[in-house]
Amino acid sequence: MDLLEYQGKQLLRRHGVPVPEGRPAASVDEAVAAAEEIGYPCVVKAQVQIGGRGKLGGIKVAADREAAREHADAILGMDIRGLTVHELWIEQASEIAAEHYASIVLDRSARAPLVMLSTRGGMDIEEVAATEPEAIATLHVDPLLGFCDFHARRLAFGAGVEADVVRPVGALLARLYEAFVAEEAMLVEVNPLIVTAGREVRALDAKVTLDANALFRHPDNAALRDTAAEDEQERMARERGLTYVKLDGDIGILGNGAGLVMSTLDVVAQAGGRPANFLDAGGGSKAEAIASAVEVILSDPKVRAVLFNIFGGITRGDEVARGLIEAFHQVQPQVPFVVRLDGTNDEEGRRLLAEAELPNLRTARTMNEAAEQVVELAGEAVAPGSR
Amino acid sequence: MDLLEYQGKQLLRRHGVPVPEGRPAASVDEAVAAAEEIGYPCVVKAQVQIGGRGKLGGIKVAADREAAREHADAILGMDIRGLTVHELWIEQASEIAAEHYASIVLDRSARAPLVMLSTRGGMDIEEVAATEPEAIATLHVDPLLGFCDFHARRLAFGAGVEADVVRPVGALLARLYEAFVAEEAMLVEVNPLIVTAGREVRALDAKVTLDANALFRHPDNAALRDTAAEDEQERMARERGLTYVKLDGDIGILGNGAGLVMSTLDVVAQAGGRPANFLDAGGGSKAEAIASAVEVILSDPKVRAVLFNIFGGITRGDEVARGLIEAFHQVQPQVPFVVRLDGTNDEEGRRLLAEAELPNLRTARTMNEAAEQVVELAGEAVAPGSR
Amino acid sequence: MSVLVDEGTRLCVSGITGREGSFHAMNNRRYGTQVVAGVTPGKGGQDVEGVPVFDTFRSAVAETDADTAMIFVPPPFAADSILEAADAGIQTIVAITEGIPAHDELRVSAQLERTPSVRLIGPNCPGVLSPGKANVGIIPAAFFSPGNVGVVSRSGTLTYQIGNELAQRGFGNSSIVGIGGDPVPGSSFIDILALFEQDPETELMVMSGEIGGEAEELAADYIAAHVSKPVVGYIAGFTAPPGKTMGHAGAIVSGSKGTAQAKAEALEAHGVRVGRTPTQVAEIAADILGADGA
Amino acid sequence: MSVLVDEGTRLCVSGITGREGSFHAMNNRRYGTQVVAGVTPGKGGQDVEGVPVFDTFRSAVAETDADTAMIFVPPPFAADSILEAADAGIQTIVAITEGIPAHDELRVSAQLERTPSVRLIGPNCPGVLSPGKANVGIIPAAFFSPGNVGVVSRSGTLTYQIGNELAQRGFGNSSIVGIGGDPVPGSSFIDILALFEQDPETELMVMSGEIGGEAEELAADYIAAHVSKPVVGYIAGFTAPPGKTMGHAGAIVSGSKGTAQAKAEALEAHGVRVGRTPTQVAEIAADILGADGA
Repeated sequence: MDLLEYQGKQLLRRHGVPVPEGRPAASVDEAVAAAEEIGYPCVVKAQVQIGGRGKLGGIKVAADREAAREHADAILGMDIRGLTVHELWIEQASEIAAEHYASIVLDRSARAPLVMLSTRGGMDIEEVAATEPEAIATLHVDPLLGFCDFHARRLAFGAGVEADVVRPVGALLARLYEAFVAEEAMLVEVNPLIVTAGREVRALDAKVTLDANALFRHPDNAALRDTAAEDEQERMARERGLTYVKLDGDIGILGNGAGLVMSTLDVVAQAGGRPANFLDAGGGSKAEAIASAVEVILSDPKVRAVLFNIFGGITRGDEVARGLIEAFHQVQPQVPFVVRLDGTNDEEGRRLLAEAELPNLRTARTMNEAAEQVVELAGEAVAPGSR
Repeated sequence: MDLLEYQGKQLLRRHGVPVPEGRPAASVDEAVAAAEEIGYPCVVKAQVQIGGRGKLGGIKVAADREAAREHADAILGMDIRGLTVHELWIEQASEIAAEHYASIVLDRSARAPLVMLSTRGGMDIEEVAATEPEAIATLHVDPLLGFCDFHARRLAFGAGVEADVVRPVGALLARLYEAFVAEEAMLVEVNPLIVTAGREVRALDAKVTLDANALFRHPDNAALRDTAAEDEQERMARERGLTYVKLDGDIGILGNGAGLVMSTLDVVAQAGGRPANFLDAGGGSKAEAIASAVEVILSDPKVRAVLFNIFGGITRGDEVARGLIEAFHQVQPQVPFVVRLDGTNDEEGRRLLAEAELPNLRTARTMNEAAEQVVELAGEAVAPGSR
Repeated sequence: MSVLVDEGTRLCVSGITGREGSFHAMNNRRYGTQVVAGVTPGKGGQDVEGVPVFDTFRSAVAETDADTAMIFVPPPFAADSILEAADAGIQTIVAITEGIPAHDELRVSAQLERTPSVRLIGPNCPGVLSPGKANVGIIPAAFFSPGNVGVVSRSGTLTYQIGNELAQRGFGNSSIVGIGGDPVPGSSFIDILALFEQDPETELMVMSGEIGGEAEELAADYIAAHVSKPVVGYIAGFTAPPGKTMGHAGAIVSGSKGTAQAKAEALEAHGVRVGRTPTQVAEIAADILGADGA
Repeated sequence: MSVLVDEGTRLCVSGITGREGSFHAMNNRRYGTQVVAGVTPGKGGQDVEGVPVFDTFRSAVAETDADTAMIFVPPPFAADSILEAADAGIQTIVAITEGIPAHDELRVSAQLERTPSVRLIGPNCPGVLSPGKANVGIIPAAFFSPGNVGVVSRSGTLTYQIGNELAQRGFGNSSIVGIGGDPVPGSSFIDILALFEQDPETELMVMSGEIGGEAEELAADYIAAHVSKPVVGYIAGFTAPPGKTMGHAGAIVSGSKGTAQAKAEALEAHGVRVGRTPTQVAEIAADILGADGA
């Protein structure tokens, strides 16, 4: 789960990471009030989960009340690469002497947190890694031993941090690691980590990704979900406990098991179609889950045809068929369905479907055949919205 | 550093260990006020760092205000095995259904914390270990992995804790471990750990020993030192940064290095003498430290003779001699001194002493010779107090 | 032969008294797996259809000589159960549980590194099936028969799909190993490929990967250096957009890293043929092993 | 021969820019020890009387091939410095610092167990002297000459006392090893006795223990099972009262455990002769090795 900048900063501050003074604001008036409290110059920052805000006009410095109002007004509601700005973060401006980069990410290959520090802050770190790899000091932390003072020193000296700030930069890294572990993050990234004119260090930006699987231990963090940025279908799916990702095509996809669904998307794309979504009904999908899934898929107006690809393991074919029949009764879909049903109780499932004689539904024997059929049907169909 | 029961309980409670409600009291009126607040029946408990208080009348149950006053009055000022009771702990009485034992100690051989749990609570655990070793479940914790839930289960099931309290007993052990690590304890012991009539678990007693070397990280704990129970000489030595242990003999001992001082005590005892103290002036003892050490030793009125045993490594013989000369000028000791000076700059040191012609001071060539001389002198001498 | 589980496997099921746990434990037993014990704290002394239940893995191992564990407890308790199994001397741990927090998995992984004899499969995996010998997990065994193709996969149902395609061409399997779709799997592709390389029954391996991480790239290097038997690859997620978790916590393309394209290319660069569909995987296998079935 | 340190030792001193650290580093160098580097964070690039100072152990090892570390930093930073040295590839770490918190020592000990090639001597110890070859620590080398008696001791000055008694009878030393007086020493008596057993120059060992813990009892068992050379024991603290820390954090009799009497008896039960005074230790050594000196 990705946090907005200001949520990330507030989270890091709880663990002692120094961040500039700031206030969130959801309206122009709130923004001006926040600016007045903080004083000038202050920075008005769009809160969207995307990089490159600054270049796209999402970050402005305000020298006075007038400017704060003007910038807040301009930025709120702005569209930044498809994301609408619903929130601002008004922050004390900092005098920047140096821009560093610091991050901790769960490195899957090493099965350990990877800490990175560079004095090339403010830039895209992937670019620095590509062009100047020696400018990034890296270190894997043993999860049982934890982050030691000597780790901090090795990184700071290794990155070439100026001698007078080795200690505070190291301390910031230690606090960052504490936050990473305590909040169960997958990523904490501070770019830039600045050294101020007064030789203090501060996190000027914060990108925090939390482990969604661990939110049950962090109820406060769970509440930070950015539902405003969430897609309508994604919200519906989440509320129904389904794993759904919206895509930009017109063929609705449902399958059981993440790998099989990904594979289905690929096979549909190879057949010339464009998937509208990823939807994993999960292992052991029960009838009601199938009905919910159909509802979610069909709530996307772009969907012209739907492919059901089930290979039953725990999932039983008859249950899937029953769910589908129930869904058809509830939703009465206007678009064609292609169903491929294999695995546990597949014959019973296919028999139930045949008996139900659902309108606009056909079955296929293989995944490839199903993909070809659904692509053909989507091509023929007229989008429901345009009827 | 050993804590009093109530200090230990308050420390454990900070980490979520359930303890009965209680209040400390240093006077009878405070005790009665505390009892009134807590309600009756309540328990009036002498706060001294020694076991077996209960049998010696240091723990009494009060059914009402009258009894609370009576017990507080009886217990305050009481002598329990040589320790005077200066403080009380007034605590809610508990209905005890079962008495267990739980402890965590730093096991030096295993280089790991050792957790012990037994359903034979309320007894001396060394006795249980001797007679019924299978009644104690034990487990070493890997300091890097920490105490896991399955450790708690293994201990609780292993000790035969009743099924309905396995979970709360396990949770208490986890909290106990947390306290052990977070407060840097050498020992936390709860005996008895009770199960109440209402099937709740509680620490009814608490023995906590903190690592004196770690107190710099725990300033609040450092303030818990029981200075009231401290001996006058021990306080003086501590204030001067010297390592001093009071013993009950009449020969004052000073040396450099813990092992050498212990050995000196042994050699004096073998020669028929009774050491009055252990005093390690430390490695690299400087003149002022030596002068301080002499002051501390002589402040004990029982001392009839003093043995100085120095084998210089870092410690330089000339520095020791200068310190001793200075001390004689400051303190003008009334008891005889035997000095054995070997090692770094020993000749210079002996020369300085000879030149200073200190009254009542003689030198010896070896440790054994020095011990024999000082024992002889102590036998001849009359204690200064009786002059 | 086969890898990881076989007729000698003595299985202890953590969470055996739960609905799912008991269902699959009994399913595995019906297949022929020796299910010798279960663990549910507080239910020691009971039994589940004749399988004795213990309070702790320690007592289960002491009483039944269990050597393999299947973990079926909910996510908040699963990491602890894995550590308990390892501590009790269990050698092979198959963790089915989905949704274990990543930091729990990190700690488990770091701890298990200190006891290299213990092997963890999963978490978030369908388990291990050695057709005709033993099934530990939730793989629907009916679709698979003994044979010479070893399968290792990050995904459950995709494994069944590929296995089914192979079966339709007459191929059976030595073992089918689901390593799971989590960011920090206990065993990697490399670990399992090494087992198949040593297994005399396995003549060809199918490795089914997906987007996210770089396990497939590392496996490609490993295959080039250490694997003599033919390997057929598959990668799911060519159409997955970056930054989105595709169902599995581990299946995410971040920045330019972890794309299906890069993985397929890494494999092909080391001479591993990669099927673009599950059907193609079976075709390539048939091509390599010769005609239909071995 | 000798143990732990010799002419080949390449020493890096942590805390070399401190008053004590530089004093003893130079002292060691004067004795002939190769002091090749120092570490003080923030002072990299400086030197201490010609010894180059580095910011980290990593860079010190990379530049100077140091293989041995002496830790001279204050207690709050000492455990970290030990871990840093081990992480940087240092093989022998001699920690002089007194007063390191016990929980820090626990963590260090658990971490070093994972890198068994690294050996920690101390903390709170006087170091290691191999007379005529190298001195790492604060042992006053002038009193000792090369010879055939290996000494291992929990106490510093007591070691000098015993060494002096031996010297007066004409015995020299292969090495003198102070393992320190802390509750969790890095190396135990057993570790060092094993080294002396393997060292051809050592013909007799003196083991000087004190009250607290059960290291001496365990060593007694070890000697009986694994040591062929004669061992003479000494235990300090017969007159120590229970419950009081006798200067060393590790020197405390708790309850009936850790008494000098029990330790001496354990040694004697395994045939180790125990001197009741340092003088007696030297007498026994002379008795075993024959007359005065070897």
